[in-house]
Amino acid sequence: MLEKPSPPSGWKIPVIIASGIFTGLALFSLYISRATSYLGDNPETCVNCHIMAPQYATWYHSAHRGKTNCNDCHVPHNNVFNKYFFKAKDGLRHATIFSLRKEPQVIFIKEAGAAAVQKNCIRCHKDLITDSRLLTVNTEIVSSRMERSCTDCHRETPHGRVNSLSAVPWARVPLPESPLPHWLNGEKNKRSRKQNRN
Amino acid sequence: LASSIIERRAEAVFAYTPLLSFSENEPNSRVWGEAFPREYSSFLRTTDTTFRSRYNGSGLIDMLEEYPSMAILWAGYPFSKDYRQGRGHQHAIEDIRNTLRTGAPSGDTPSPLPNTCWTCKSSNVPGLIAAEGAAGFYRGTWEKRGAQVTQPIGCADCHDSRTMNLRITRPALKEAFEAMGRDINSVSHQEMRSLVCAQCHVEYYFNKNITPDVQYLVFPWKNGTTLEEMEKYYDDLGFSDWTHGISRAPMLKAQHPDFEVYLTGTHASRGVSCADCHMPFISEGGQKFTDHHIQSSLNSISRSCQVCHREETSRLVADVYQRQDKILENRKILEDMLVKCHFEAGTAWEKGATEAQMKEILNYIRKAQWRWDFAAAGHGNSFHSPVETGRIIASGISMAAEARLRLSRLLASLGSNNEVLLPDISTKEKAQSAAGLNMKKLNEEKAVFLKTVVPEWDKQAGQK
Amino acid sequence: LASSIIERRAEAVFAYTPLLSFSENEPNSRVWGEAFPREYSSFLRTTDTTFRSRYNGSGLIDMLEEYPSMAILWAGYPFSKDYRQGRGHQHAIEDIRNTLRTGAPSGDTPSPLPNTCWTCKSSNVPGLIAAEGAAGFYRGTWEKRGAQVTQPIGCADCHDSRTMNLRITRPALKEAFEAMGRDINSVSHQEMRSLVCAQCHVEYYFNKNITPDVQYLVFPWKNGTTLEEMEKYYDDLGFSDWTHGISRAPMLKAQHPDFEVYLTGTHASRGVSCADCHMPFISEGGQKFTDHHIQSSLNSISRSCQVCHREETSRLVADVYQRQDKILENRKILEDMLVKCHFEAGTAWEKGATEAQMKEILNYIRKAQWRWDFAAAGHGNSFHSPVETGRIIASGISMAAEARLRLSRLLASLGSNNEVLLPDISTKEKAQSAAGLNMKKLNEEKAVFLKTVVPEWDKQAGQK
Ligand code: HEC
Ligand code: HEC
Ligand code: HEC
Ligand code: HEC
Ligand code: HEC
Ligand code: HEC
Ligand code: HEC
Ligand code: HEC
Ligand code: HEC
Ligand code: HEC
Ligand code: HEC
Ligand code: HEC
Ligand code: HEC
Ligand code: HEC
Ligand SMILES: [Ca+2]
Ligand SMILES: [Ca+2]
Repeated sequence: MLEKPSPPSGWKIPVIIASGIFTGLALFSLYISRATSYLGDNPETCVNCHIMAPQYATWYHSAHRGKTNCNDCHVPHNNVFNKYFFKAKDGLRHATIFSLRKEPQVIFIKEAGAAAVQKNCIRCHKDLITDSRLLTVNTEIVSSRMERSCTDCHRETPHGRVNSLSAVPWARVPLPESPLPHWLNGEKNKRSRKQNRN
Repeated sequence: LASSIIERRAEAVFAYTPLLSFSENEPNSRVWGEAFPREYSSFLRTTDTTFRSRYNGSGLIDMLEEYPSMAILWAGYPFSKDYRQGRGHQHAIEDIRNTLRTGAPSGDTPSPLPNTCWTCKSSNVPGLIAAEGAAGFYRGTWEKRGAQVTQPIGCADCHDSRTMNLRITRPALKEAFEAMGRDINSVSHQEMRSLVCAQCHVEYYFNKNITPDVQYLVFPWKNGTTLEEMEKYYDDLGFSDWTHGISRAPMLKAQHPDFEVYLTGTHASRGVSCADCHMPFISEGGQKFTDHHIQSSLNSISRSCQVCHREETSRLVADVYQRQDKILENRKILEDMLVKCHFEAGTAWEKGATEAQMKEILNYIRKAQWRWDFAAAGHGNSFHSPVETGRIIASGISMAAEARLRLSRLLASLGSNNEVLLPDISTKEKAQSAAGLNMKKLNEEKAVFLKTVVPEWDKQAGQK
Repeated sequence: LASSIIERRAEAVFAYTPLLSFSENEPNSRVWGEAFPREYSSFLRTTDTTFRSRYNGSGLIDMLEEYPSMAILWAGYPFSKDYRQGRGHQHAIEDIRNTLRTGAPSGDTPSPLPNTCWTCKSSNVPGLIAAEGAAGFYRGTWEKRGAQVTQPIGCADCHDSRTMNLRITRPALKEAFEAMGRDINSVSHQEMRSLVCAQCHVEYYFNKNITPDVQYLVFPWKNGTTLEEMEKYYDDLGFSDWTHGISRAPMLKAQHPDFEVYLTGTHASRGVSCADCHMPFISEGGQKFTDHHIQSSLNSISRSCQVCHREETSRLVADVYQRQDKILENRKILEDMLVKCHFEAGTAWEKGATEAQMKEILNYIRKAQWRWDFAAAGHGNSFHSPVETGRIIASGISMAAEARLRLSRLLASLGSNNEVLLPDISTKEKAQSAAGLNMKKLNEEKAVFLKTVVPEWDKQAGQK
């Protein structure tokens, strides 16, 4: 009774072409959004999204510029797998929201992200906040000191107080180099200028 | 997806270079809106009247209905006829036409108020002042410019048409700065983000001695912008807005000292401007721009407060309401005391008190009510600067207390040592009739004015 | 990496095994200090008395000298003899011995006060309460335990000796939580950083009906911790601390409601604890520890305020002073009104007023002064919660006003319709003599007590 669902023969070529285009587009998307760069730790990666510019700029003007990059704080460092899993998960969400233009005016760090950051503050500053003398008396007392978010007090570390997509309008952040050939780039420039004139 | 990414990268690189072909003081915001559609369409949203917070919002709240005592406190002054909590800028023209305060001019009957009243209501004003000078614009009664001033507050009020920079268009603010020995042209950009508002959201009075026959608009800041400094200014001038209808005290009316009270608060001391809270940034279609839907910040918490405060929305709303509740609690006490002051003083006159006996008492009433009004007339005060607003109310209470104590001694000496009985003022209607108003007549005249005169104004304006 | 961490932990364990060989309630902080030298040496700095801010600081400020009116407000109550602005914890024993309030017990003359007074002054208390129970400890007059309670506030008051965790050692706080239906064992760590202070920095009274012959320490929080909730508690109980020496009003004394007022402020609502401001972290040699030099935060701005507020020191100091100035302005007005209330009521009694005529008036005086005292007795209130403190003072002013108004009518009806003349109370001495005190005698007796009895106490304590 049931027919085997097979495409009619005339579909073959268009389907091949379509999937070719699809694959091409997928690759192009990867290329153009520099998805590959997500694998690294370079802060410039994050400003691939201009949405991350405020965070980049504030980090760049903080004491943490010298010794840290975004991932030192924003990605778990307890083991390699967790690091990449977290990155992939976050990266995909950010990319999706970005492309759908659903980002809120003020981005808030999510719970999982905040927990990762907290662990990272401790990871680097552990010596300062642990008193080995106390540790011998009571290990709990140390953990109770770490329960409270570091940023409850260090409210400006490292992104400062004012946070919104528009927080640093003119800050010089490294813009990704244009992926378009120069001639096309030029055309596009002219066109959009014109558009704006109208 | 890919194209969206390309496009958004472009956004990051390009800014607009708009072409502005309209004149410097173009009163019609729609014209500006063609160049700046995003700002314009957000600006149009100030027509919305649906948002309501605990005490404020974008509707026209009838304050005399909420607080009937106010009709007594303003007895003998137009505010006892009609006073509402303001709404969005787009309604400015409509509301000044509708209010009973402007009366019902028609034929030979002029409005009781001068053209100065238009100053803060319309983007027609910068052009008219440029053409006729400030005094020229203010001269004459209010109905005279009914057909000239028809656009509500708009772009020309705050912007320079060539650069779109913020600019000051109201002479009163420039002059007030000069009086304080400051130059308004040398303020910072961030200050401008509050000063454009300070063109209107300030305490003011009409001075009749600057230009003959003109009620000239002045901000009383010569000694400074605190309550006491402005009070001293008025006292030195011997100025009073009106003589109270019941107590005969020489009264001051405080009008929306939003900017002055804001200056005394935590946010101002941290450099936070009016625009930071009332015109937060917003992104639409990847473009960041200033939200021109000026309104209660409680309707934009995620874009205004949360930029600086990483707190839950409910927590921030609670912060605002807690402050407002605490201030209102004592403001109402002061309100009640002032009602009693006026009636007790009225009784003292009836029993034959002399001018000399009443002089100091009336001065306490003046001072106490000035404090009450200063706190009440700025609808954002309790949040903008709760400690200062609380201070003002407490000192108002102590002055009203002094007035009542002296009145009680005076009344006793005039043979009347009992509590003065108050009329029923539990509703707006009852309070207004206790204040001696004939509301039926006022409303009827106004209705005729709105049906006959106003359409004529609009027709004339349309023909231009 | 992992191995390195394990190694370092081991190091930590073996390098120091601090010998915590002292007992659970060891009263002597020096003993604890051997294990925790950093905390201990910072703790010792509370002996320092040199810092002075505009209104507070670590010196003993004589409040009756600064505000002579206070001697009138407390007429008939020990505070009119002597009241100072407190100083560092290390001085607690010295100061309670020195104050005239505890009298000059010697031979058969007991102190006018009970042992309950020691509760908040010493690290001897946890041990004594553990041994004798709360009621057992409170029983008897103050001099009875003079030789047992000699260590000032110390480690045992706030810490568990085995784990160094924070702990609550004062039964009154546990009981107050129970009365509110809360369990003090299930609070967060961050709350504990304020609750250890709330063992002492709170409003309290002595209840004589809990255990016969014992003045039992109670925090009046059953209905809650706001001013009105505590007032209701006292009113329901028909409680008063004393009957006023001039007005005969049934008074309440508010004592340092630091914690309660703090709870109503911005910082508390943001989870900032007492320890965050008064015991900030400090780093020494690569270690961060809690500064046990508890003092005015204005002497540690860079470590307390500036970690959270990136503002100039001068700006932060100005914030604090501005709030204090604004609150004090009206507190003084209320102070003056209350002085007049008392004398006017005194005059009314003299002129033959009846109990029935005075009842409500005295109740207004009680309520107004409770508000004044609530605001004044917490030396940090004006900063901890300026809006609430302002609210309280404003409502106090309105109640004092009501009392004075009724008094003026009453006095007029008794044939005296003039302002009541006040005695000269412009200095501490004059005010105290107006309050009917014989200061010379009190001071002389105290001097003898300090020279003869106190050294005896110390000798006995040393022998133990
Ligand atoms: C494709 C554009 C894009 C890139 C590239 C990007 N982000 Fe984001 N990011 C976003 C968007 C959009 C949001 C808002 C998501 C939301 O609010 O849920 C966001 C939110 C965040 C948040 C807060 C929300 C959370 O997940 O806790 C953090 C932290 C963050 N990004 C860190 C980074 C770091 C670190 C990098 C570089 C490794 C990076 N981002 C790269 C677009 C991007
Ligand atoms: C020193 C640690 C650290 C570094 C380095 C760091 N961040 Fe963050 N980041 C934080 C903390 C802490 C928060 C949470 C801030 C808060 O709660 O206000 C945060 C929040 C964010 C958010 C969410 C927005 C917000 O305010 O909650 C984004 C997006 C983000 N960071 C992106 C970045 C990017 C991009 C970089 C690199 C250019 C970076 N961060 C570098 C610690 C760091
Ligand atoms: C990868 C290691 C690393 C991480 C993760 C890290 N820090 Fe740091 N932090 C440093 C170093 C290194 C410095 C010294 C920077 C300097 O002064 O040059 C520093 C300096 C600081 C300072 C003093 C300077 C200042 O900015 O006030 C504070 C406070 C601080 N960190 C807090 C934090 C907090 C809070 C977090 C988590 C949100 C954090 N750190 C995460 C390495 C780190
Ligand atoms: C209760 C408030 C508070 C919390 C929570 C807190 N800190 Fe701090 N932190 C401070 C204070 C106060 C200082 C300044 C100490 C000083 O001046 O010596 C400080 C200083 C620092 C410094 C700089 C030290 C220096 O010598 O400059 C670092 C790094 C730091 N904290 C890291 C952290 C980390 C990581 C956490 C979370 C585990 C944390 N802090 C949690 C209050 C806090
Ligand atoms: C210095 C500027 C200024 C002047 C002059 C001025 N106003 Fe206004 N007016 C305002 C502001 C600002 C508001 C909004 C107040 C608020 O927050 O509700 C307002 C609100 C109003 C409203 C709506 C709310 C209400 O009060 O019922 C009316 C009507 C009004 N004004 C009429 C007048 C009249 C009549 C005069 C002349 C006597 C006048 N205005 C003079 C600035 C001014
Ligand atoms: C030209 C005068 C003028 C200027 C300039 C002006 N306002 Fe207004 N504003 C008014 C008047 C008049 C009203 C009341 C309108 C009505 O009720 O009809 C008003 C109403 C408001 C309201 C109440 C809106 C509501 O929904 O209830 C807010 C908020 C406000 N203004 C804020 C601002 C801010 C912020 C600025 C500066 C960025 C500003 N105003 C500039 C005259 C002005
Ligand atoms: C009550 C005052 C006020 C009015 C009326 C007003 N603006 Fe603005 N406008 C501002 C303020 C404040 C800013 C922020 C300026 C800054 O920060 O540089 C602004 C910014 C702008 C900008 C700069 C881009 C941006 O969005 O930040 C444009 C363009 C603009 N307004 C257009 C308009 C137009 C078009 C109108 C009329 C439909 C208008 N404005 C009416 C106060 C006003
Ligand atoms: C541009 C930054 C900014 C914006 C926008 C802002 N605030 Fe603030 N706010 C501050 C600063 C700075 C302080 C001072 C305290 C501090 O340093 O954290 C403060 C203080 C406060 C306080 C404590 C002061 C007081 O009066 O008790 C409250 C409550 C508060 N803000 C609520 C709000 C609310 C609600 C909004 C939105 C309507 C808002 N803030 C918008 C920066 C801002
Ligand atoms: C820190 C944020 C903040 C700043 C800065 C600020 N405001 Fe407000 N404003 C508020 C809040 C919150 C309210 C209370 C809104 C409510 O009750 O619905 C308010 C209320 C108002 C209202 C009454 C709104 C209504 O619904 O009718 C006016 C008018 C106003 N503000 C004008 C100003 C002016 C003018 C300035 C600058 C001189 C200013 N504000 C500065 C947050 C702010
Ligand atoms: C519930 C705890 C508590 C009780 C019970 C208590 N006190 Fe105090 N006492 C305090 C606190 C807290 C301070 C610090 C007040 C300040 O200056 O901020 C203080 C300060 C003092 C001072 C120094 C400042 C001054 O007032 O001159 C003396 C002396 C003193 N108390 C005596 C007494 C006497 C006598 C009693 C019994 C009637 C008593 N205390 C009962 C908590 C208490
Ligand atoms: C056992 C009771 C007790 C406890 C617990 C206690 N205090 Fe006190 N505190 C006092 C007394 C009593 C004084 C006044 C001492 C004097 O004047 O002799 C005082 C004085 C002070 C002072 C004034 C210091 C000065 O230099 O003027 C401050 C500040 C203070 N305490 C804060 C705190 C904080 C913060 C905590 C908790 C971390 C705390 N106290 C815990 C009883 C206590
Ligand atoms: C008035 C209350 C109080 C007194 C008295 C007190 N402490 Fe503390 N102590 C605290 C508080 C609050 C903390 C912070 C606890 C936390 O955040 O976990 C603390 C923390 C500590 C810590 C943990 C390490 C650190 O520095 O944060 C040690 C150790 C300590 N105190 C030792 C002592 C010693 C020793 C004494 C006596 C010399 C003492 N304390 C007296 C309240 C007190
Ligand atoms: C652990 C963090 C922390 C510490 C320490 C701290 N603050 Fe704050 N402060 C806050 C927060 C959070 C707010 C609420 C406003 C906000 O969200 O920014 C605030 C608000 C304020 C305000 C506005 C509230 C008001 O009453 O008007 C002032 C002023 C202020 N702080 C001054 C100080 C001073 C002075 C100190 C030191 C004595 C201090 N703060 C210590 C976190 C802190
Ligand atoms: C946000 C910071 C902050 C918090 C939280 C805070 N205080 Fe304070 N406190 C201050 C400041 C600032 C002063 C004023 C100091 C001055 O005037 O010199 C002060 C004053 C005091 C004083 C008088 C100090 C003196 O010099 O005599 C006492 C006692 C006190 N606070 C106790 C407490 C207690 C108990 C708590 C918690 C229930 C607390 N404080 C919470 C900042 C704070
Ligand atoms: Ca409104
Ligand atoms: Ca002190």
